[in-house]
Amino acid sequence: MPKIGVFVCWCGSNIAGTVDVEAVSEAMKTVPGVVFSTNYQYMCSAAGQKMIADAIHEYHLDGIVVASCSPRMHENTFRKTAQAAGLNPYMVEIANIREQCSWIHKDKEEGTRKAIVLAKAAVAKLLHNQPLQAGTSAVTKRCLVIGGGIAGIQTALDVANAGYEVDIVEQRPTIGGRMAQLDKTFPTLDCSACILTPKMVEAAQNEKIRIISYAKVEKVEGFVGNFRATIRKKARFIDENKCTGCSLCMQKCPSKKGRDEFNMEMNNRPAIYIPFAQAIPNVAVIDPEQCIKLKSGKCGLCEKVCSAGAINYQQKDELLEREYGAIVVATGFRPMDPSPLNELGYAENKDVITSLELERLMNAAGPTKGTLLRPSDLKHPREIVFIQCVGSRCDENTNRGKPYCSKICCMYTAKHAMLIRDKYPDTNVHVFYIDVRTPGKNFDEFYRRAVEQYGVDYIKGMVGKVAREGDKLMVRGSDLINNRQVEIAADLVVLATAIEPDPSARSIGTMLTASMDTNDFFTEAHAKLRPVESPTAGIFLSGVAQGPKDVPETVAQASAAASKVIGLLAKDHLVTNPCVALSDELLCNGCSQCEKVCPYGAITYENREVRGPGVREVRRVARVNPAVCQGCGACTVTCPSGAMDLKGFTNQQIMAEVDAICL
Amino acid sequence: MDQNTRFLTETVLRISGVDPRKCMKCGKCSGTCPNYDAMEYHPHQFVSMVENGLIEQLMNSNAVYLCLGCMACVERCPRHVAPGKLVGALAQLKLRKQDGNHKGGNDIAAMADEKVPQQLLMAAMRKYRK
Amino acid sequence: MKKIKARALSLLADGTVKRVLGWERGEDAFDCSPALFENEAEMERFVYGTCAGANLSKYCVKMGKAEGKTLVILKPCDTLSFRQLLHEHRVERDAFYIIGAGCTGMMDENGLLAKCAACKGKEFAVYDEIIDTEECRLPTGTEKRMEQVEKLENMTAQERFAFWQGELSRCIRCNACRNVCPACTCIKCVFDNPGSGVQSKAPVTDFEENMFHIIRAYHVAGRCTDCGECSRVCPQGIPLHLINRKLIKDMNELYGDYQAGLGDNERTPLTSFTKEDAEPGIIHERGNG
Amino acid sequence: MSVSNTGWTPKIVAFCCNWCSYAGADLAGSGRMQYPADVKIIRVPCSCRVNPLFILRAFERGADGVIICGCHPGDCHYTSGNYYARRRMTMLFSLLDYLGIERGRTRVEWVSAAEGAKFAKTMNEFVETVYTLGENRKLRDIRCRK
Repeated sequence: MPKIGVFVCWCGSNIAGTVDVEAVSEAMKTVPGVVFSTNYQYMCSAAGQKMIADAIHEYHLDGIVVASCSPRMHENTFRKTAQAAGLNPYMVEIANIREQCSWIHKDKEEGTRKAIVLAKAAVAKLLHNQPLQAGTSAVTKRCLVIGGGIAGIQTALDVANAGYEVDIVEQRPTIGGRMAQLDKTFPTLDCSACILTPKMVEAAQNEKIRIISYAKVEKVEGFVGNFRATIRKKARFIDENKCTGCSLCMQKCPSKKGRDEFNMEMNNRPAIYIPFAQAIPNVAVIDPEQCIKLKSGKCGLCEKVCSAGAINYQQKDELLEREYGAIVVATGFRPMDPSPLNELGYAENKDVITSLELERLMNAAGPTKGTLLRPSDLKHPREIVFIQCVGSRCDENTNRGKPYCSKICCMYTAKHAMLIRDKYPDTNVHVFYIDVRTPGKNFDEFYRRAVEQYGVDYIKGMVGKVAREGDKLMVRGSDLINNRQVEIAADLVVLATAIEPDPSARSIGTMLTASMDTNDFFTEAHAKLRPVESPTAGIFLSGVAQGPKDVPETVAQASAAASKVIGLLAKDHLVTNPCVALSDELLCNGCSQCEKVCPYGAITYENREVRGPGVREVRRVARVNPAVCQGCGACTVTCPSGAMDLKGFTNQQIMAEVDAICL
Repeated sequence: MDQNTRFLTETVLRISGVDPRKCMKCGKCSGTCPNYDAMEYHPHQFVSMVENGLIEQLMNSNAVYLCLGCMACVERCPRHVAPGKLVGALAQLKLRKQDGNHKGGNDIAAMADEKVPQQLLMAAMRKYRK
Repeated sequence: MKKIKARALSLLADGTVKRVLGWERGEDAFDCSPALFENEAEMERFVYGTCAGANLSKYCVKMGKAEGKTLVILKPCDTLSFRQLLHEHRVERDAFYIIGAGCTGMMDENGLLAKCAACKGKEFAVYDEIIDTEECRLPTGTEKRMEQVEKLENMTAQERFAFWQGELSRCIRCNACRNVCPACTCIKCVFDNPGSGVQSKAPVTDFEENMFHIIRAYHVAGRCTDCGECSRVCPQGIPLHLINRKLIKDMNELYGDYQAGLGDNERTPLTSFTKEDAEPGIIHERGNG
Repeated sequence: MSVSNTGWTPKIVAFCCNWCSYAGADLAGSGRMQYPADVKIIRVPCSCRVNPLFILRAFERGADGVIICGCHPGDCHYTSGNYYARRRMTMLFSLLDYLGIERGRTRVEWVSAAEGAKFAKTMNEFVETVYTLGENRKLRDIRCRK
């Protein structure tokens, strides 16, 4: 019988408070196989680990059980401890007596009883453990970045500058993302394009970076280090290599009714267009919904004026298959549609706009060439009302919006108010707010400047109704500080709408099997300690895809994600999980049932000579590729003969646990 | 909070189903209220005052009766607090407290003759029997 | 059916097949057992008639390894089992010459077999040639296949429990059901494997034979063609096929109609899924018990 | 812990997938959300690793209830494991029900890593159900108790 040591951790008072650790370690001494049992204040500490190592040497232990916190916390720690002491790391089992015992039970007697059962179950399992050897798999030294906004660009640049290839897949015709649509950035008020476009150019010129725009990732297979992605590059009807971006075609195109997505659809664009002057790639694209030639076969003007001969009406979608070692999700956000909040009248009134629409209205390249004119009649607005928290911070039982704070609205609203007061001092600006949230370097100073220096009227309260009266928008809201209701006859109302993940995020999350929260933001592997990694190995998170954040935070996170990617790609081989399926050829019927349920295609069949007691014949048997198998165990249950088993979670191990718990 | 206030507060919260702690003090209710100026206390104050045990003050105010019951504050409250329900509950509590008004089912029946519309009878039941 | 015997003899004679898998006459008219014939002399004992209820598919797993082709005679429902074995790579098509034998319903001393009372049809799922008569193509079943399952479903849980208690308590663990089942072809059954954790030759606790039948039904779920052999061979007369039929009924109702051994899809309902599948809670919502 | 007059407490085995439900159970722990100590968790990589044999074995050895927890459909760490588990468990539970065994003793619940509260709630409910059903007798001796 193997010699087993049991180590019961107090975790300070976390465990010892509701579990009699002394009683547990005493009780374990009577369990068959256990030759040593002790308890200590912090098993994970250096002293605790030394205690384990010493016991392994002194008692010649074959395996250890640590009764402590969740294995998700310290399983690896103790495996390393065991390995350093000469034990196979897979001869370690953890009994989770903190998260699943001491923390959920108040009665000490009851907690102690349960802790003993859990420790016994771990010993029962351990008695069936086999030493396992981890294999290795090669790493494809290329990174896929999904999304070409500032997050994706920054990650791509950092990874490329470390010497690895990067593909950026962007769904729109150009990279740049939301930041390209912004006019100025807080708190320094430098022009967004001025700081973003050089980065876009840098990405385009970096020979390690390949920008695949107007494309989407359709399928991802494989696992960390060895992903294979299928990318659909949509037909632009333009030869990207020939187009010079001269934009002559745009001027000649007779179909000018396309909505300009870049300008938040506040003006029209031609059917053939370049989203904006600094687009990367600076190449036109034809909107097949608007193009007369593609719809009716007539026209063809652009083809005639294009001296480069870049127009190709026959172009088809193209499928690319590429291999990657790591994938970064940088899918970003969009503003929430405020139309359902009908008291704010966004759907009915042209002069009720969202903040991102205001960005375009204030931008020199926007629909009004940078002069602030209200959309309905192109007059200068004299009274402007900003409403904060539109669709943010809502209770989930209401249908009014998101439960989270969108984080950036307080600051950009202060920015808008300040810029307007600076440029048009004769304009009154009122801001309805619930709280002004300005955590960030120089952020509160910025907000105070808007109030103190620029005289922006901050009203603590919310707007109950926006109604049109003549050419005015009557805004009625509460002024909680003065305990009164106010009514403002405004010319323009700006809604600081909540931001939500890009609608493509959900399907990408499913494709990558990367977990997401209920709001469709990607979940990080650990909220505090692993904020840029997905729990799915090899998937990293960059920018707003993970949660609302502003530009500096996005860039910081993008670089952090890049450093994680670089850390992965720098390895030639990854140590694979040894807990993979294994088929016993003596039992295998070769019936092909297991192959059907394997999500990774890790099982193949071969005719092989099978030798065993009284057996020597050629049989069709299953074979598992341990580098591809991820150890889910689907095959083990499908196998009627029990030939297929899962290392680390064998039938015998699990049944031993069941027995220990039930008896 | 004395015992009576606590009792009143608990009753009001139970009748209305409102959890005032969910309020984030945004003022949407008061921004929305069409009868704001007529009311001594405003919708957001109802929530805060109930939470802080100032319930007698509210019950002694006419504001309780001036609520139009338009439900705008209920519909638009982003935190699912619904101040309107609180105002309604206070009004109901006020009726219940007026012991002198209490009449039994038979008393009401005795007051009715055949010409009394059904609806009036129902309203009387609702009002006096609480 | 003289035609079948004659055809078998000629196939043996011209060397197309090396042996014939069929039935032989035993002690009385009802005794008609599976048998292997390798020459004309042995073929004297060959018989095919209304008592050839045995499904010969399972013997094909072993016969497929013998040298040369084997002639196997399969009734319509037997061909489903054979085809299911093809799906599972347990037999090779080329190793067999299949005569599809017409069937008018099989019986034993107690009359029409239970499986024939709920006949699944007269189509052959796989064959090289068919030898039958007009009469053989008429449906024999009078009973709806799921009638008895529905009856059980409509009982209360307590009644069902009592019913199965009464039935399964008679089990003597002779393993006849397992040994005859054309879906139970494991090289080593989990019940014979000390490593499986459920090894048991004979029930020690009361629960074990119960577990034996649950696991057996579960292991053949999706692969069971409802050939009814388990009930036919049970010396204790336990209606074991009703357990398998329940699973078939559920799979048909929840995951769409499926007949093991039909079509070319090697996936069974338990090795496939849709994203919209019913949640397991549906079991709590359905049924009257 | 639920204790009956006879001192009986249910034995409940919870199979939790490593990626979602086990983490959900941990989260319930970090949130100090109480649920009865009758529940003991066995960690499996995925709900599709749960062999019906394990469940029957648990009942055989005296468990009064068995619950299987996995990632929500569509969120499986292994893409499709829980879809198979869903069909398998549906079939197994249906079969057990058909044999007259109480439905309430078996359950499948999808609990994500973020749903600590749901985990605790599910366990409280399940223990309650099993407690009402009382001791598991049917699955241990179907034959002799007449």
